[in-house]
Amino acid sequence: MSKSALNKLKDTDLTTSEHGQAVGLSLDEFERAVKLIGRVPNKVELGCIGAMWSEHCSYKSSRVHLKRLPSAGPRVLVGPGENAGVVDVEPGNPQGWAVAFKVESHNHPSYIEPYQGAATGVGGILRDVFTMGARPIAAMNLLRFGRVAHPKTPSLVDGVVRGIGGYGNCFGVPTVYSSAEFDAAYDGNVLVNAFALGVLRKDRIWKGNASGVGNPVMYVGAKTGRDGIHGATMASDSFSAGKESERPTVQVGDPFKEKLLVEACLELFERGAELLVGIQDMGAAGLTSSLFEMASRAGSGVVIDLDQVPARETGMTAYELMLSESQERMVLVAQAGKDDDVRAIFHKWDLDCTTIGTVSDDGVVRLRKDGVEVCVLPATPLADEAPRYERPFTAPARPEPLTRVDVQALKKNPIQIVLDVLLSPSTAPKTWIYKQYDREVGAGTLMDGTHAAAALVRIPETQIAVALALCCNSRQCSLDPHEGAVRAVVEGVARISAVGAVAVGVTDCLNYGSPLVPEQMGQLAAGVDGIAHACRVLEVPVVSGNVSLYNQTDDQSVLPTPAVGVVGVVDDLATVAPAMPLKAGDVLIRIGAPPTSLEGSFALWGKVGRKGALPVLDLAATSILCGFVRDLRRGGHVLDARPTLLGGLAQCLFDFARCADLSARATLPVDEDFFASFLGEERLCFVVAVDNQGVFDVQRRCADAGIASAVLGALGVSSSFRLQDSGGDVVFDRPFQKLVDDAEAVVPDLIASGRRRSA
Amino acid sequence: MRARVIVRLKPGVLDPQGAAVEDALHTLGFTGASNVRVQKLIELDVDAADADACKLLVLEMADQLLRNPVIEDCGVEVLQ
Amino acid sequence: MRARVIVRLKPGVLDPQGAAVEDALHTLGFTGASNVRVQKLIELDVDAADADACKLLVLEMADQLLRNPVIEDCGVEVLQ
Amino acid sequence: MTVVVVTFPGSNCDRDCITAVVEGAHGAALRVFHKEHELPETTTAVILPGGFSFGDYLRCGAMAARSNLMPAIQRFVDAGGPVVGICNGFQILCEAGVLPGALLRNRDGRFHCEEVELEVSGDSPLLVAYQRNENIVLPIAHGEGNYFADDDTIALLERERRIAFRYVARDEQGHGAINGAKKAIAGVVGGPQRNVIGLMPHPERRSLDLHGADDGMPLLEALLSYSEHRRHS
Ligand SMILES: Nc1ncnc2c1ncn2[C@@H]1O[C@H](COP(=O)(O)OP(=O)(O)O)[C@@H](O)[C@H]1O
Ligand SMILES: [Mg+2]
Repeated sequence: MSKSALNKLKDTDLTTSEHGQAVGLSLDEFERAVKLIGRVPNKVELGCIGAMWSEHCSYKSSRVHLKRLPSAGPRVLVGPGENAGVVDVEPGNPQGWAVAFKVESHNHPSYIEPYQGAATGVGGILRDVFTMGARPIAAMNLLRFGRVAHPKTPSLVDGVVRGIGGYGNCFGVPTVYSSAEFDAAYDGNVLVNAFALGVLRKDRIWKGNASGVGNPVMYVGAKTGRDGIHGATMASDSFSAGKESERPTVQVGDPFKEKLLVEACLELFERGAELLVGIQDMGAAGLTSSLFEMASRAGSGVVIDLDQVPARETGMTAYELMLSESQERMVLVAQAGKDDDVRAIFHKWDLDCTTIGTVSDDGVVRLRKDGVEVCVLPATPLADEAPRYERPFTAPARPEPLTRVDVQALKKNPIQIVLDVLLSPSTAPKTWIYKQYDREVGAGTLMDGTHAAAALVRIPETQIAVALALCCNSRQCSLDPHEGAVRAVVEGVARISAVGAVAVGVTDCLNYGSPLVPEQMGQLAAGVDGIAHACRVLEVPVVSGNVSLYNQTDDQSVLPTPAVGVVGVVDDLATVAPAMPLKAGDVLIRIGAPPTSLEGSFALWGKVGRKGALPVLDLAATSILCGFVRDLRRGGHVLDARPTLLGGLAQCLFDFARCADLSARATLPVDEDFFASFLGEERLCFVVAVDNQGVFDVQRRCADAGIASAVLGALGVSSSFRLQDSGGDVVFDRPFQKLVDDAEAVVPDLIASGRRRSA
Repeated sequence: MRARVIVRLKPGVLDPQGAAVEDALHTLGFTGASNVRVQKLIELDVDAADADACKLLVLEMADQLLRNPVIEDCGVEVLQ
Repeated sequence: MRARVIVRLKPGVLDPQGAAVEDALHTLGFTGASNVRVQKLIELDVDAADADACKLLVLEMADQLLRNPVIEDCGVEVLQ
Repeated sequence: MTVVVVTFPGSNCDRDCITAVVEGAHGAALRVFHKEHELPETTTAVILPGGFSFGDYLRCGAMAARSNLMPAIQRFVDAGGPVVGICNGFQILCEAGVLPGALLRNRDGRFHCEEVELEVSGDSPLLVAYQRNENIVLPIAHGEGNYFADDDTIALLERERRIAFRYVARDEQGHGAINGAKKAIAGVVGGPQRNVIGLMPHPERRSLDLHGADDGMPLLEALLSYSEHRRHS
């Protein structure tokens, strides 16, 4: 049934299971709801139940799997379940610093309206973080777009990038890291995952609790309009032709209002428990999810007068007020009698702040509108007894390994193969994107993704820095969802190790297709297992995350994309050289054993079909390697370090050279295969740049640690970028500046081609 | 021929800019100002035989570039 | 009373937005488009006794806030 | 001696400026909210920081220029007090008429965050810590930094050596390649005693050890020493 029959109902009209379908409830779920509340819900109640039990809010398909993620650890202060996870940065200091962080998807909205979709995605994740009491100091994003040749791709890239910049720049958070890749699998479903991290004192963490009978429930921030009604159910559904008319009104972000909110909230937090009891942002499913979740966490109830909710439009119904996804709004519970003090803080920042109800003790959410009770629902059962499904899934089939023929075909034209890797939109420099993000606001950015393997941002007024990266090799995940997910974690840990940081926490955003398709559910299950396994071995807990399902249009689903955000800490930023400029003559040393095959490598993607058997990564050895590089990076002769990732060693060397603005030359040690060593990705190594005097020292330390190392070459010896095989024969040789110019032009050309193509 | 396109946010779509201008007007003492909306107005010369052809052409431009159909409506006027 | 303020860049002032729109129109094949200017249009309700008072008030708002005289001209129309 | 950093609701570089003054230049700094009507009596210098003062809605800096504190800042300027407006602060000073001209949207319509090479070119007590015609590198981060003023004003600025900074990279017409700024103007000197500077680049982002470069320090140091010098004379 379409939404129109539901639209005709009034707030208090009773509903049927068919109306249930219109809010995304299956027949079983509708009956479950009836049983739970002992009667048939009216329209408002049905709307609340539909939203709370949507995939987006209830995680009904993924919850059974998420339980397997390791979320405990000595540094974990707040694990999954709250708005964001919180990790201890200064374990020895009871009043010391902590970081709150989370990653969240805004995929569906960004496809419909790229600018606003991406902007409100950034806004949402920032609110999740500052709701915990943290001041946001860094943001990242992971973007996946369709083929460059797809007619929609250029405008989607342009809109999403502008949207992220438009919101983050105005709010004042530096966007320090961005991963953007392209693949036909995302033609009809882009991925926009936004990450935010904030800092707070560990003895001042706030949670979304509505406790204390009689305490006022207050609404702050923007007024409520008819934006995005049913957004949560939309995110729990796939796109298909003909559904366009059911699109909700697009949410428009107001970063300025969010800036006012963060300042006002932080001032309120300063005043502490004298004024405040609990606070939560209104995210997906708006007022509904915040009220039900806050009450259920505290085991309390709330009585709300919806006439007090500031509305942007006239004549809004209870149903609309409860389900609107207008942005930049929060709910808080204040101490009784302190309404005026709270209001004064928000008024200073020119924000609306209204008391809309009180906390009760009967565990029920009661809503009144125009003097009539329009909703009486138990909070905890609705939040806790949401349906949970063990959806059937099938273990992903392992693809065939590469054959000799596949590899031989590739080897015929080594120059082209290397060029294809270096000049692919997925590996090409994202300078065009980064420039549109303010990466330095806060004046604490030591390194960002334009020049380093990971971002490094100082905690204000301290000598501590936080390292971050947000990663996923979706192609490897599509070959092997488990191993690919393992490697997403490894990539993040490797990146932050390369800037000298110790990994302290992980957040993940699981982007998959439909949970109703057993193969796709199997990818999710395997992805969770992969993350769980890697996090266990690498001893880093998962403290927050998000699941985005139904990323499919008709039959085409996205590549399995578990985005993994890794956060690390550098205790004393004096120990990491501040982005020391590299100079001609600096030596490039490879650390770690090189790959011996091309299984799962980017060079073969799209050339051999879905083929390639990724070997199981030796996590223990990789962990030791990362730790070793981290220690090398701290002080001494190592000026910079990078792991070999997408595009293998060739790409890594090129990035080194490009960022240093110096060409590079590399020769393989004896007995190595040119293709496996330069383009293989089945194993992780690092490249470090070392000043000339330090070469012997670094090699000795490697030998002492039993870690393989090889001097490959140096920076700036000539004007060409040259790769030589084990025999010293030149296989790839290009004028460096030309190569850089070509690579830098890839993304801007893509945008320009969009203009031409729509002609 | 000179034409004018007014691009306005659809009803119900938040206009943060309009709201901010309204607030600022109030602070400046213009308390009687309300429902402020900030819109875009694009004026351009068009090569067209007559007003009808001009209007059609500009509507086409609006659909392809000047407005974002997801959040914006537009109106076209031919000036001379 | 509803009024409309059109804020336009003064003749000598470069209009980067207009230039960008013109470029884009040309690449889309609308080669006959020229002299594209992107302007701001502000619509608002005003508490005023009559059209003249309304216009005066809005002109005052324009001078105090809505336009920057260094770069912008403006015109006021009373709609109803 | 106190450097006042003004906080408008959407300022987001106010803390950065305080850190630069305190940690970088070892001075004293104080945040003052835009709703105040007076500057503290101890004020010896004022910084209008970057950000999006009122969301940059309508025009950047338009609403901030009309906020409560602006008349007091104007009086401070008239009395010769040193004032620096950075990025949005520059836009505010232009909107308030403290400095001539206006900042339009970047020519390519995009936000730019990148390092730019600048030539220090004007005469002001706030520029004395730079060498004359020295080239420095500072980051910019703006969507609307395309400086405009009518030709007479530009001629006057040139004649009076009141162009504080110019972008080194120019287009064929001599405008700033990065954003289209007329005559590549990145910063302007004003005030009765050349005591005001507005600039688009961010000196506070190149003022601490961790920034790896300190090309912003001479401006901050001059701001401090000039206010110190005024206090004693
Ligand atoms: N993939 C995941 N890994 C870890 N934690 C997760 C994951 N997905 C969701 N969570 C946690 O479940 C809780 C509910 O998240 P969510 O519904 O996304 O929050 P919000 O209400 O802000 O949208 C959060 O604490 C979140 O961190
Ligand atoms: Mg939340």
